[in-house]
Amino acid sequence: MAKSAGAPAGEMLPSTDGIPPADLLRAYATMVLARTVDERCLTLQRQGRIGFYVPMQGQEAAQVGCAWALRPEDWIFPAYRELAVALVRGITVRTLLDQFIGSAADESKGRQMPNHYGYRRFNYVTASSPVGTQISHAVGAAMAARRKGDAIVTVTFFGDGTTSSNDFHAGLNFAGVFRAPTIFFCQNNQWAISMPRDRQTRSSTLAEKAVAYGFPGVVVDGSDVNAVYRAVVAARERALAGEGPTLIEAQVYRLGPHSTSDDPRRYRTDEELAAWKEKDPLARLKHELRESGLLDDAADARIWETAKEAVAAAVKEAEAQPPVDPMTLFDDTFATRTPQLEAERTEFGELLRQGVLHP
Amino acid sequence: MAKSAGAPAGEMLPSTDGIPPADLLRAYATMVLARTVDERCLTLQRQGRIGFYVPMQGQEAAQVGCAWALRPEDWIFPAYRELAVALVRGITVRTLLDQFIGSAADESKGRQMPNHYGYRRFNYVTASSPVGTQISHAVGAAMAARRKGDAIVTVTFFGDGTTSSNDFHAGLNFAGVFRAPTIFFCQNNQWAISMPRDRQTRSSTLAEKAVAYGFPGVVVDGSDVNAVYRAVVAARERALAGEGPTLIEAQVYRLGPHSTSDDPRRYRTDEELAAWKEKDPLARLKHELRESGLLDDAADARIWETAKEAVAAAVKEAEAQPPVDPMTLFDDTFATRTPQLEAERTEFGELLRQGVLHP
Amino acid sequence: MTELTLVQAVNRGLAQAMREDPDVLVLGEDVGVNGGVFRATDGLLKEFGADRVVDTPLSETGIVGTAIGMALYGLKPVAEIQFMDFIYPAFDQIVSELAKFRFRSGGQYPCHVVIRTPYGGGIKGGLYHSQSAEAYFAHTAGIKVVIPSTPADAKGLLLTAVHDPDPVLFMEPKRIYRSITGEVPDGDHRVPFGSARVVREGSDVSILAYGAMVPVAVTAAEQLANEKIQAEVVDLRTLVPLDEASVLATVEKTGRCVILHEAPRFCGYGAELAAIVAEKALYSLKSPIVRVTGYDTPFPYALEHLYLPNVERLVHAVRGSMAAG
Amino acid sequence: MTELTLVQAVNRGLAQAMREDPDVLVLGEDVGVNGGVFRATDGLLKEFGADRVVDTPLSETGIVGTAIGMALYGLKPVAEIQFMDFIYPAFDQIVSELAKFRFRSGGQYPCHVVIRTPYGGGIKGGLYHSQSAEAYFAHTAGIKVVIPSTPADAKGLLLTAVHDPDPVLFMEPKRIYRSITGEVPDGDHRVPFGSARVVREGSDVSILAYGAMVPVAVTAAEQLANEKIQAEVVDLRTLVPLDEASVLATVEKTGRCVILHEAPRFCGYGAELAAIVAEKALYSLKSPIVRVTGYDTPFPYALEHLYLPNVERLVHAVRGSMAAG
Ligand SMILES: Cc1ncc(C[n+]2csc(CCOP(=O)(O)OP(=O)(O)O)c2C)c(N)n1
Ligand SMILES: Cc1ncc(C[n+]2csc(CCOP(=O)(O)OP(=O)(O)O)c2C)c(N)n1
Ligand SMILES: [Mg+2]
Ligand SMILES: [Mg+2]
Repeated sequence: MAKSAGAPAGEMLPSTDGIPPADLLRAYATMVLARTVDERCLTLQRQGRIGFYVPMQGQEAAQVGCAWALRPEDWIFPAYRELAVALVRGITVRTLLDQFIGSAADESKGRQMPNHYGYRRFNYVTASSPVGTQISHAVGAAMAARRKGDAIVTVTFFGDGTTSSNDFHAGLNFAGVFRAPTIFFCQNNQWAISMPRDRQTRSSTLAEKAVAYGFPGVVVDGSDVNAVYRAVVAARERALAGEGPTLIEAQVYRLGPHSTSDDPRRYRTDEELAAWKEKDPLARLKHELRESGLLDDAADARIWETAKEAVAAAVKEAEAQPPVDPMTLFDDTFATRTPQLEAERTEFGELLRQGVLHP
Repeated sequence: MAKSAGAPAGEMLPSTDGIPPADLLRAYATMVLARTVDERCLTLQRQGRIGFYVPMQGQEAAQVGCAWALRPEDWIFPAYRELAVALVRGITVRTLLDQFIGSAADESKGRQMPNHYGYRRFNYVTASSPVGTQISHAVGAAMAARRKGDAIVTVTFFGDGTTSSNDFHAGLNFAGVFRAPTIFFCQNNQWAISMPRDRQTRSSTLAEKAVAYGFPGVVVDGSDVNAVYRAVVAARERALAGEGPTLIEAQVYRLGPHSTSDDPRRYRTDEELAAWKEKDPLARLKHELRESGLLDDAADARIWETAKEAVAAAVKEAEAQPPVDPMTLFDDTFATRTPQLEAERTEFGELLRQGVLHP
Repeated sequence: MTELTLVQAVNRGLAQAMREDPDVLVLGEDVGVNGGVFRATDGLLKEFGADRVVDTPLSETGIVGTAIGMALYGLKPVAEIQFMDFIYPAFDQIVSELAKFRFRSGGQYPCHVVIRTPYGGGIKGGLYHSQSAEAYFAHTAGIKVVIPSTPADAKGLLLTAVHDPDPVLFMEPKRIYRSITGEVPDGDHRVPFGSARVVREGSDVSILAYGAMVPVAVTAAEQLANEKIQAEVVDLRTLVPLDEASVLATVEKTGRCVILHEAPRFCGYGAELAAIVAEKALYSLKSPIVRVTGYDTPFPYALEHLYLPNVERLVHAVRGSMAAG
Repeated sequence: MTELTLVQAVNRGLAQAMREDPDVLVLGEDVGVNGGVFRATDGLLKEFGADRVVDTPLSETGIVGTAIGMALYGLKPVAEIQFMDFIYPAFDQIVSELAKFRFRSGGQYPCHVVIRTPYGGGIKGGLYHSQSAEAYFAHTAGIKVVIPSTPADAKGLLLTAVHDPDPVLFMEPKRIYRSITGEVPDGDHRVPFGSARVVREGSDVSILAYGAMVPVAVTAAEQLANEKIQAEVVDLRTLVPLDEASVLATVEKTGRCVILHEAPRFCGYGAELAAIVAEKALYSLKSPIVRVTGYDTPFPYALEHLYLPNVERLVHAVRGSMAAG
């Protein structure tokens, strides 16, 4: 199942088409896998098996459609809610769970909260929590890639609320001025924790904010995986042709809570949620696949079953990993430890040995 | 001459008109006074009689036109280049020179570099150097005024370069969301030190950045004092009617250097300068006044003479003021000194008394 | 008197201030409808309305910048920064504007904004939901820095902050938001700034602490008492202004000084405490000053329990201090 | 060897680095056409082109944010912040991102950005063109802090910074940009981090200083020599990493410690130096540690000459240290 993910192969199709028909089932399976991981992790968090979780249900089509339009060489600068992007990239569920658990197997050494991952080998840059800071990084990396002669784009993900951040303004302005080959992919999921989109800003769309920076902004239905794919392919072509950045606003809905610490019933109505559930991107793509004869109920059930089994296996493996080695605390603040850190580390090791501190 | 400045009296005129004819000569005289102060201060700086100076030549019409449209109760949040605004407010040349010199007579106690002044009694808020920070203050003050039931607007001044700042983005967005009665008055003088307007941002005008915040942005010829006046009157009416903020881009040109530390020949051509000198706002208004028979050469000469004499007198008075009392260093960090500051002050006084430090 | 948690005490303090003074208002992300992500502002929207409990767009720059504008005009805004780790987008407004307005205007423009923010580790928040950034602000002339460690102080110091004429950064130890309860005086209870609290008397060694480290110090002191080491625990309460007299008094009394904080050691607040003691109470010292602090790394996730100073580490350090000299 | 001013040495260091390594580039406000407001980047645009000498829009957030992105991708950007007083809009990027990238990614994403910025008083710059903000960054785990005090060190430390695998804040004492000249080695001259320089040997008292305060310390030491007080002057050069061994060695040698810096005293860098000495060299101290620093107010304009530590104030303090104990 993990293999169903991975970047698309072959020539990029002209931008008027959607995801290549041959890929569509894999795209659907990736969305199903994302949903499955998401639901499982909410449970794991409730059971205290992971410490925290940021769900992304409702945003699968936007993420898969976007990621499918990219090449593995393109650099991704995510926020914290891009699970399906990671899966399309080929990052395995097991790898992600290692991070959620924060075990010794986590490639980031258990340094961050769940959902704040990154993998250099996948050109997927390690996320942080402060919103928006990744946006100007994507611009700088795009400028660097161009300077190095690499024909790639950078793509940065952020939410509706994050359009209010300092880095949104600085990043888009720099990108406009330097015509950076960057795609700004805004998932407008209608809420920034308890703040509705309409109270976040008075612009009529978020996409039109691109006017302020002199490049195009487009709105796309984020429940339509093909529409998103087309928009991103077009933006990518523009960027590589030297025509500069594009802001894409994918309109979606966060079906779950902001995070496992959040209770959305405090600020939004059941009716609103129900209305958006009607537009569930998974149901929509499933319907399309059935219409075009690519999927029947049995095949669909198998896809869900495969996903479930893959996730169960990954959880089992990940939970069997040993905890982080305490002595790694003093690595990676700097490339090599300063004398001060060396001294702290020695003292720390001593405290562990003496049983003052307990791993 | 100082009396020629001051806020306009009487009813506000309908927004289709320019500055009331009865005021026009006073407006012109204020522009002349501003130009005179400016040139004198450049000389004072060269002579080492003041430490630094930020000239504003070329921006007189924009500033006078804007300030003339305001009431004394309206709060002003300036950058550092708004000399003519200060003069319209009724702040005297002498008062300003006290600040430039940083003597004991400076109402801000010699705390800041020249041009960074402010006077609560004139609703003219003390400027700082970091660009843009005043923008969100203006929004907060406008919200506060509305909450207190005061029918006033706040006006904030900033340059083309400052549209790239964090506070431009945050301030305008908050203003849009909260419909703050604020006027954002951008003096696009074509340069941010050595950075030309076109490389500051790719938007086609600065005014159109208002789209991103859901309120109107207008471009106005900043050499035309009446056009500026009309735009500000309209924005003020909108704000007081509860319709929210307006961004006004006044297109002007900085005829002088960025500051006395700057050499503009390093980055711009003599031709460009010469072309803009043709549009000198003083010449333009003088021409209009002559056409309408309000001014002849003799009267014009008298206006210049009066300004020169007023400035000379103010310089003389200001230079006769005593230096700042050293012991005031420890005031105003807090309302009352903390024990730490009290101790530092005592030690400091002791050093002065012992002759270790020399006032 | 009412038995409250620390976060409830903050909530009651805000309500009290808002009831008394119509110029007091609250603004920040999710403070209104949602009542704050820690519920510190729960119920305020209902009682005081959207005009005084303002849900803002997602911009700390904007929150502090507009709060400053409000204060200049005469309101008394209490701004919330959702986590202290997210205060940095507002750093320019705080350091360049808030802290300097009174000074740069020669006293013409006071700027009485209170910034409330939950700080510190212990909730498995990793790098960005755990920081203790007090040293940055304590070094910034013009802003007061306050950290309560009990429900009563949370309310009492907050009310003092709201009515203080200067900017105040009010740091709330979120780790003990709900884990401790205590009696809190009803009504307009105020605790003055610049007056430390001797939480526990002792004659052998002084432990200087604040915020969420105070309970750690007390537990350690109790354990140490079993070993016949009598530790005096001093809760600083306000880092700026510092009650230097109390710091010097306790060190002069015990002759030993152990400083405790969560933030990294290097250039942390503890350095200033150590420096003051080394300057003004050197001859009282029987053994070298000891700092028990977070390590000089970013805040970790999986290893949080080993990063944060705890009772064991403190007890060990105090024993070391007793053995030396 | 060439006789250069400090700012010329910075300029030559940049040119040297850019000639050697095509990945090195410079970005910031007015660094290109204008050559920098202090001319530190003069001539670089002509030699290296607009692709490598990048004039940016007016946003420190954007400058540091894009520099980080460039570094992640493998370039070696040297960002200029025009005055250190304007670094705060980039504070979030520096503290939350630059300093933490390597750690939070488990070592996957090093982030070798150099931020150059002129700092300090003495040019009649008032509140916003005079600040010495080193303590904020020295307290931030993950970023190195470097301050040269001579032309040779300016070039040598800058070249080390550009090739260092970690983020470096490179603070340039603008007050002595042109007031001192010195011999600077040609070519790839590098001065290692973490190794302080004993500027002047002495046996009676140690003066710890850095940046523009080093010449002040030297002049004071010369005056003190007339009074038969032999002061040892140590130039720290890099605040992070600190050459603690040299600090302890000099204090153990002289038994007296005077710390000098421009920044406000409270929680300044001097506090850390004092704390380290009080922890690790307490028994060597013959008299209390003394700090000679800026006062705990914002930086003034008219009274700058009284705010900044000067030779007289330092000499007075050293005499006090000698008299005590
Ligand atoms: C600078 C900053 N301030 C506050 C927060 C707390 N916070 C975390 S997510 C969030 C809302 C983000 O909304 P949006 O950008 O729409 O993204 P979404 O979570 O909806 O995907 C907030 C306020 C933060 N992470 N960073
Ligand atoms: C945050 C910040 N960064 C840099 C500077 C240095 N600086 C002073 S003025 C200026 C240019 C401002 O340009 P603009 O906004 O167009 O205003 P103008 O000076 O042209 O009136 C710069 C870069 C500053 N004052 N503040
Ligand atoms: Mg959202
Ligand atoms: Mg300009």
